[in-house]
Amino acid sequence: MTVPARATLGTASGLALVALTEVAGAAFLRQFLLVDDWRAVVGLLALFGGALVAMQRLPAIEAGIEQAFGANRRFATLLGMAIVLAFPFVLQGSSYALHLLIIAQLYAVLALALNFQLGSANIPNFATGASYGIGAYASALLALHWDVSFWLALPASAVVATIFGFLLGIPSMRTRDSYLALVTIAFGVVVHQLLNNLEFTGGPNGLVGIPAPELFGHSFASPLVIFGHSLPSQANFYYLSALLVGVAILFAGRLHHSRIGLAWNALRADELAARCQGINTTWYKVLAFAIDAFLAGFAGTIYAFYVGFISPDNFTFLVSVTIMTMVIAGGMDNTLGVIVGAFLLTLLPEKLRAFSDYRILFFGITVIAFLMIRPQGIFPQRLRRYGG
Amino acid sequence: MLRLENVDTNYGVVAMLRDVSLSVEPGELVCILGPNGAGKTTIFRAISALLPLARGRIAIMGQDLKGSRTEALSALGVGFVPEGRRLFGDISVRDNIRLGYEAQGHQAGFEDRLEEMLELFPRVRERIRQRAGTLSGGEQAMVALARALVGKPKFVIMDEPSLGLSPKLIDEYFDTVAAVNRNGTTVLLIEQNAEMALSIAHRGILLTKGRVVAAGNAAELLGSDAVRHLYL
Amino acid sequence: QETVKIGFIGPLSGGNAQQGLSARNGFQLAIDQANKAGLPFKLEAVILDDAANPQTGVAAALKLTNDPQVAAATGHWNSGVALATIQVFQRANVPFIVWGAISPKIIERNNPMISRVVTTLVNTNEPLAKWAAESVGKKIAIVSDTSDYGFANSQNFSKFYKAAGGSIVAAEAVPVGTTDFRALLTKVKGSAPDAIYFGGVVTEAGLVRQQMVELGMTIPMIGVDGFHDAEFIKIAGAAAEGTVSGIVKEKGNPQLEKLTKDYQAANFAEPATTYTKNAYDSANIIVEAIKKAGTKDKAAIAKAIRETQYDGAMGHTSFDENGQTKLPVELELRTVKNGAWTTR
Amino acid sequence: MAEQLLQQILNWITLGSIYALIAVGFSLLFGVLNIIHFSHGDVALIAPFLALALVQTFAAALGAAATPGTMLLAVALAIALTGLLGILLDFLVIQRFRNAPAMMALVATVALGIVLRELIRHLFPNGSNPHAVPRLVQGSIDAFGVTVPLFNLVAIAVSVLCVAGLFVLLGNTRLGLHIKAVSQDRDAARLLSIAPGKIFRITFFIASAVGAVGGLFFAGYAGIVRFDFSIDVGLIGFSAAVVGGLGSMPGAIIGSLVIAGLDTLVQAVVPNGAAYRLVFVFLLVIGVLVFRPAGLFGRTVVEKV
Amino acid sequence: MDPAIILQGQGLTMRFGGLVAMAEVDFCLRKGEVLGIIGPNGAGKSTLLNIITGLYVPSSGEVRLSGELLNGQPAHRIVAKGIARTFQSSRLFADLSVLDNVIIGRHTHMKTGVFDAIFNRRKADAELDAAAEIAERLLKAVSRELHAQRHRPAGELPQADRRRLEIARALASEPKVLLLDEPSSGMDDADTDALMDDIRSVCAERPDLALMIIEHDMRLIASLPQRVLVLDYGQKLAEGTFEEVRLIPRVQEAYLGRKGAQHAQA
Ligand SMILES: Nc1ncnc2c1ncn2[C@@H]1O[C@H](COP(=O)(O)OP(=O)(O)OP(=O)(O)O)[C@@H](O)[C@H]1O
Ligand SMILES: Nc1ncnc2c1ncn2[C@@H]1O[C@H](COP(=O)(O)OP(=O)(O)OP(=O)(O)O)[C@@H](O)[C@H]1O
Ligand SMILES: CC(C)C[C@H](N)C(=O)O
Ligand SMILES: [Mg+2]
Ligand SMILES: [Mg+2]
Repeated sequence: MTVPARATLGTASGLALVALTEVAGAAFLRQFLLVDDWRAVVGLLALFGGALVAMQRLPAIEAGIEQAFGANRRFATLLGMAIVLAFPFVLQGSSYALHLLIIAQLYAVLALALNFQLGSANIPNFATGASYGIGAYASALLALHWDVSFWLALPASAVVATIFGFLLGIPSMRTRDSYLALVTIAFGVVVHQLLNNLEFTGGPNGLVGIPAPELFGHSFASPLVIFGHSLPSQANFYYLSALLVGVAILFAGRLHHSRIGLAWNALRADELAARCQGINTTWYKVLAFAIDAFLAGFAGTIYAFYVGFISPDNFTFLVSVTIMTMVIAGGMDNTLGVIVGAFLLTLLPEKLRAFSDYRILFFGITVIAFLMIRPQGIFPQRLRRYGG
Repeated sequence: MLRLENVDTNYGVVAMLRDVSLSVEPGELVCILGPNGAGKTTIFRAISALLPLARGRIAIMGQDLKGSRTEALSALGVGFVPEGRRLFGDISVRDNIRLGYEAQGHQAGFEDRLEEMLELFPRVRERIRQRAGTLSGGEQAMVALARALVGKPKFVIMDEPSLGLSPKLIDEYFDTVAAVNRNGTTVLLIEQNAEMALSIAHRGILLTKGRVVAAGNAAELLGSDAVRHLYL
Repeated sequence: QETVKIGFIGPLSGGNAQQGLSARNGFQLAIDQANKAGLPFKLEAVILDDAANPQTGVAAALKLTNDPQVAAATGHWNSGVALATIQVFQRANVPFIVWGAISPKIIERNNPMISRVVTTLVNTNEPLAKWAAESVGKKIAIVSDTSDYGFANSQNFSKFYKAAGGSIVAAEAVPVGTTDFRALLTKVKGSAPDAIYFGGVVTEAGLVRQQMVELGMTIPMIGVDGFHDAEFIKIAGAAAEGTVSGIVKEKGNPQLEKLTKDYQAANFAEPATTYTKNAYDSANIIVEAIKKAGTKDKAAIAKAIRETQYDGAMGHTSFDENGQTKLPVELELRTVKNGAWTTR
Repeated sequence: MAEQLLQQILNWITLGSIYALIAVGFSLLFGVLNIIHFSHGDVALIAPFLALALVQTFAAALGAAATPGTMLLAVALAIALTGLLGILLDFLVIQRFRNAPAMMALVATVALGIVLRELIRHLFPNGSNPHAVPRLVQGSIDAFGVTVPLFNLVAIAVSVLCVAGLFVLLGNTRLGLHIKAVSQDRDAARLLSIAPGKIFRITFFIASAVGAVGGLFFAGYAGIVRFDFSIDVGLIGFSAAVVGGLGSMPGAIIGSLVIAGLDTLVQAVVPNGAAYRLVFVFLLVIGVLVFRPAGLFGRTVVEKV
Repeated sequence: MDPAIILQGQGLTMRFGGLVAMAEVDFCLRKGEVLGIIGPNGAGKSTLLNIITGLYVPSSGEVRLSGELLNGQPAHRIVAKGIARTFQSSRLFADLSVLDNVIIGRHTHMKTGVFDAIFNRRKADAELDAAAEIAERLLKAVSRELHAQRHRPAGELPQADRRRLEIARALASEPKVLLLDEPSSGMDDADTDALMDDIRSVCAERPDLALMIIEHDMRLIASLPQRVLVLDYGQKLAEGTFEEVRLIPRVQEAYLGRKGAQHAQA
């Protein structure tokens, strides 16, 4: 590779490339969120598919963009944050678009959580939906029965979810592959069935009337006014979930670039060889489960307080499968890929509403098609780089 | 038996074999030598139709390879010992050998041939019911050879079969290969162990960086500068 | 001419699609007829899928409420979905009528925007329980599904039945979607009940009935309107004979007859269900309210809905202070005779 | 009491036998051929829809109600067509993921399951509703005070035959050997005159056709079929195969009996057990895998390095 | 007990079902010593390594490292105590870079936990960077060519380099004992020579490091180990210097064969 020559990619053009990519991505997202006509939806999807095909055919494009981002990491981050902050203002006050963004971000967190297992360590886990549910129920119960505020329920429910994550990790230590997958499926079903049948979880009715959070006297149920510009109340949760995505990205980055991420990767590549490098594979597997559950617990809490109502139907096996699809279609062990996957798969079924009751059919077909076009995921895994 | 004419192959955009021509006549024992990464296995893959040619042609048992499929070659009377042996790890040793027998179009008479093979490799007899994957490296090499030979092929192509064998076994292995050849089977032997290979071969072909750099009579080659330079 | 949009949400895909699609057809029919009848504005139906999933439902609700042209909406068969979306409609000030979800929690509090045309199961279980205690026997086993509908049925029936002097010898619940009830029925058989009360809907009811007979249980099966459906007889087959269902009396109702005819004429792919008329009436109630209150002021439309006095396919609909329909319920006992539901 | 017990045993064995027909397909594909195919349950439950459609077509063509003869023909055709459908799905979708990481195939086949279910819903007339499924075998015998429908006996017998047949096929035939060879090393198999494509087609046909038999029995036993039954059937069939040990045919049947047994037991003994049946069943699944990580009949091999 | 003995095995027996892969084998390894293990295929050489490294639990017998009993300890803990190994057929982390492979070899020398990784960025990064630096140095020392390829995925390396990388990865854990299972297998003669030089320089740099090498290449066995252990059918057939062992008729018969014995002399 001609790394040294490219590394000096003029900062000006590098910056421009980064800015262009991010702005183009944001513009695409905005357009996709706001279109309604099915022709426009199909057109945008085709555009996306075309971009994937181009990336597949001409790896140089991808490499160039990656290069630019690598060289201008700080600028890319700052610009990204600015775009995230400004985004609600360009949505024409659409609460629907904001809602989709909130859900997409929560799923992004869930997908990043699962990525620790699936992407980094190749542990199939079909119970992320269950951890999500445990987090949601734990916080809702705290709020409803003991008047615990959102800000306390948030960490508390994450701890509860983590404990369950550990519990799930224990039977999972001994099994592998399809067997391990089944253990997690079974766990997910058990949790769902218990939520559906136990009295204190409200049975199939779920829990109603979870109060909206408040911060310094501002209720998250009321519109958010910034510099005299009023945003729908969803904007409160948009920023909250964006923050959580930020935290998850930070977690992902830090763990990936540490002994822990390396150990997970080793486990993924060859478990036996990993043990022979001194890696306690059992512990790292359990750890992956716990971290997955921890982040999923956060997402669950935000969901519960956002919608104000939760029921077992929110946390089915299919939810776990969807999260898994996000990770895989997006690109295992690639943070950006996983987030893009989460956004794509959250927005897709909504945008396919234009096809009325054929939407689920088209959803299935689209997922299969994307997997076929790019079997390594939208943004595949990258090698680590060290120092300068 | 085998003829390669001006063969080129690529791995993606990287060129591997360049203008390779060689032939093996009936009854011959020919060896292909070369250092690591010379392209020996690539030749094996090209001959067995596992890798498409970028240029040139290959004929095996008088049949043009173009349009032939890998799975049709064994039935022509060719036995393969691929690099790394590639036994079916979860299948018993016996069934591995049996697959080799049936691959060459035989149905009946397996037991007798198996017995002959076991006489050739007594160690395998003790392991006959074991799953092939649990065998030691050397044992696997013997099973791989037995699997290729059990169907009485006219032509055997082997890619580094001696890898991981103990010194005594290597002796025996080469003796076996030489004996098989004396009994009329043509052999193409891909090897790194130049001295050993040339000691039993009629002819040798030396490959480096995807090109044939020397070829000729085994004895000549053993004394040649090219081989000395590379090996001794 | 001004365009006014009216929303419909229901399960159009997934396991409850049969209810959602038949209701959607009723809704569509009502809108088409209203447009043809000539209005000062043009109605446009916005039909969205909730896939029986709360999350999808909330997205659908937000999509509707976000569109300023949507004057009002009707929706949901699943209580779980309705409970999640009513807050959206309430907060966005968009009038909303629930056509199929029956959980009591939906109208527990008065949300001025929310009304409901479907009756709850309390109304039918009470007289049924009395009747059962008097003329069926004093020992009944309950089998219900684990949905809120099944749960509420089981609770209500057992309360009224005990009050009427009967005793519940077994109470079992099964998840919706179960197809094999033999193990459970074999056990219930052991408690020697005089009848089985089934608290659930069509499919499971049909299977329970069929498998009861297969296991040689000769006792009757009774229940409320959840399985009063032609489909039930198709599923249970000959075993359906003698099943009793207590339903809200459908009095000789010309609107219903007209709807049945029009539905057939419209050639929908899906057969009509009970919910067809619910959604049909909901749409008409909304249209009437808009006619009265104008197209702009949603609070006024909501108020007009609450003041509705409407004679529709369901009967006479008016709402109480929480928005629940006051549709008078008179119990009608129906039984399967010669392969059809007939009044006893 | 004794009658009740016998009745429950009959319930148990019948249910277990039907699950086993689905489970063996999973076992064959996942365990033997090393193919991840999460839509196997969906394929299996296409069969009853095909059979229903065929019965109707025949009836329309003959202008008369279905006779047992035409029904049998329809069932046989449905089984064959489902087998072919398995091949088609492999050709269109699954084979593209042969060399991709296992997770890709997993997600792709889950999506494929969604597509199949939605296709039935849209293509089959009135596909969202359940459809009554008549039983080919009517009548019953009375034994020990229990009414035993002949249908149950046929289901049990067919299941035992199918599983035994597969067991023999895998253990004692050339085809079985070839399937194993292909699953372990495709290139090496080709060097030994085994055409992987053909083996994949045959295996998909067998797994799907046996699954179809299971789907037909399942629908017949339930009395109805609906487009989304396959979600539960698939999950239980997969669980049974895994609990038994993927790749083991006796394991598939034992796994099915264990799951059906607990299911029956819980419903028969635990108060309101039916509501909690899945909780118990899946706790058992977890329990079994904790103590036997490769299933009841799976081999835990010490990796040789 | 001889204080110089670092690793010792006594009465090691290993059964697989009915198969006795190893029967009552004793061995010892001293500080700074190179012990060669030879024997026919299937003699149990790799099995011995697997027992020592905790991958197999012996049916009976015990292994001690500096007197401490290792039996029953999990593999990862044995590494931490100072035993590193390579595999007969190389087992690299194929989709990770060459450098990452070596850094993972330093796992037992890193401490970063979840909290440090997330909240104590400076510490975690410093540790990883330090590990990367050590890894680079190691790679350079083992082979400059390999070092040049440190950012390629390990799976793309040619055979000889994979072997070297495995050794580098094993050395990264700073072991007291290094176990090599057929390091030269698949290498041509030139590469084998280079490998021998590599091993010699490793030994020279770490005078205390004890090595156990399984090999079938008699040139290597003749020149590197001080002592050789011959296994056959899971039993110890002979022990001594290669010069001594080579002459034992049983060894020639079972293992070396006539040419092998000659070859080794050359
Ligand atoms: N699938 C592949 N894709 C890309 N490059 C490959 C592939 N297979 C082999 N190569 C490269 O082609 C070259 C020749 O490989 P080949 O396996 O033919 O060598 P060889 O002579 O058999 O070596 P050895 O003695 O190590 O077996 C090597 O540099 C190798 O890295
Ligand atoms: N996990 C296992 N299961 C069953 N048998 C095994 C297992 N591991 C090793 N064996 C058997 O133990 C014997 C010794 O094997 P081992 O691998 O130790 O031989 P080796 O001396 O290393 O041979 P080679 O030089 O060929 O590598 C062999 O017969 C082998 O089949
Ligand atoms: C059966 C229906 C009347 C009730 C519906 N299942 C609900 O959730 O409310
Ligand atoms: Mg090679
Ligand atoms: Mg070995």
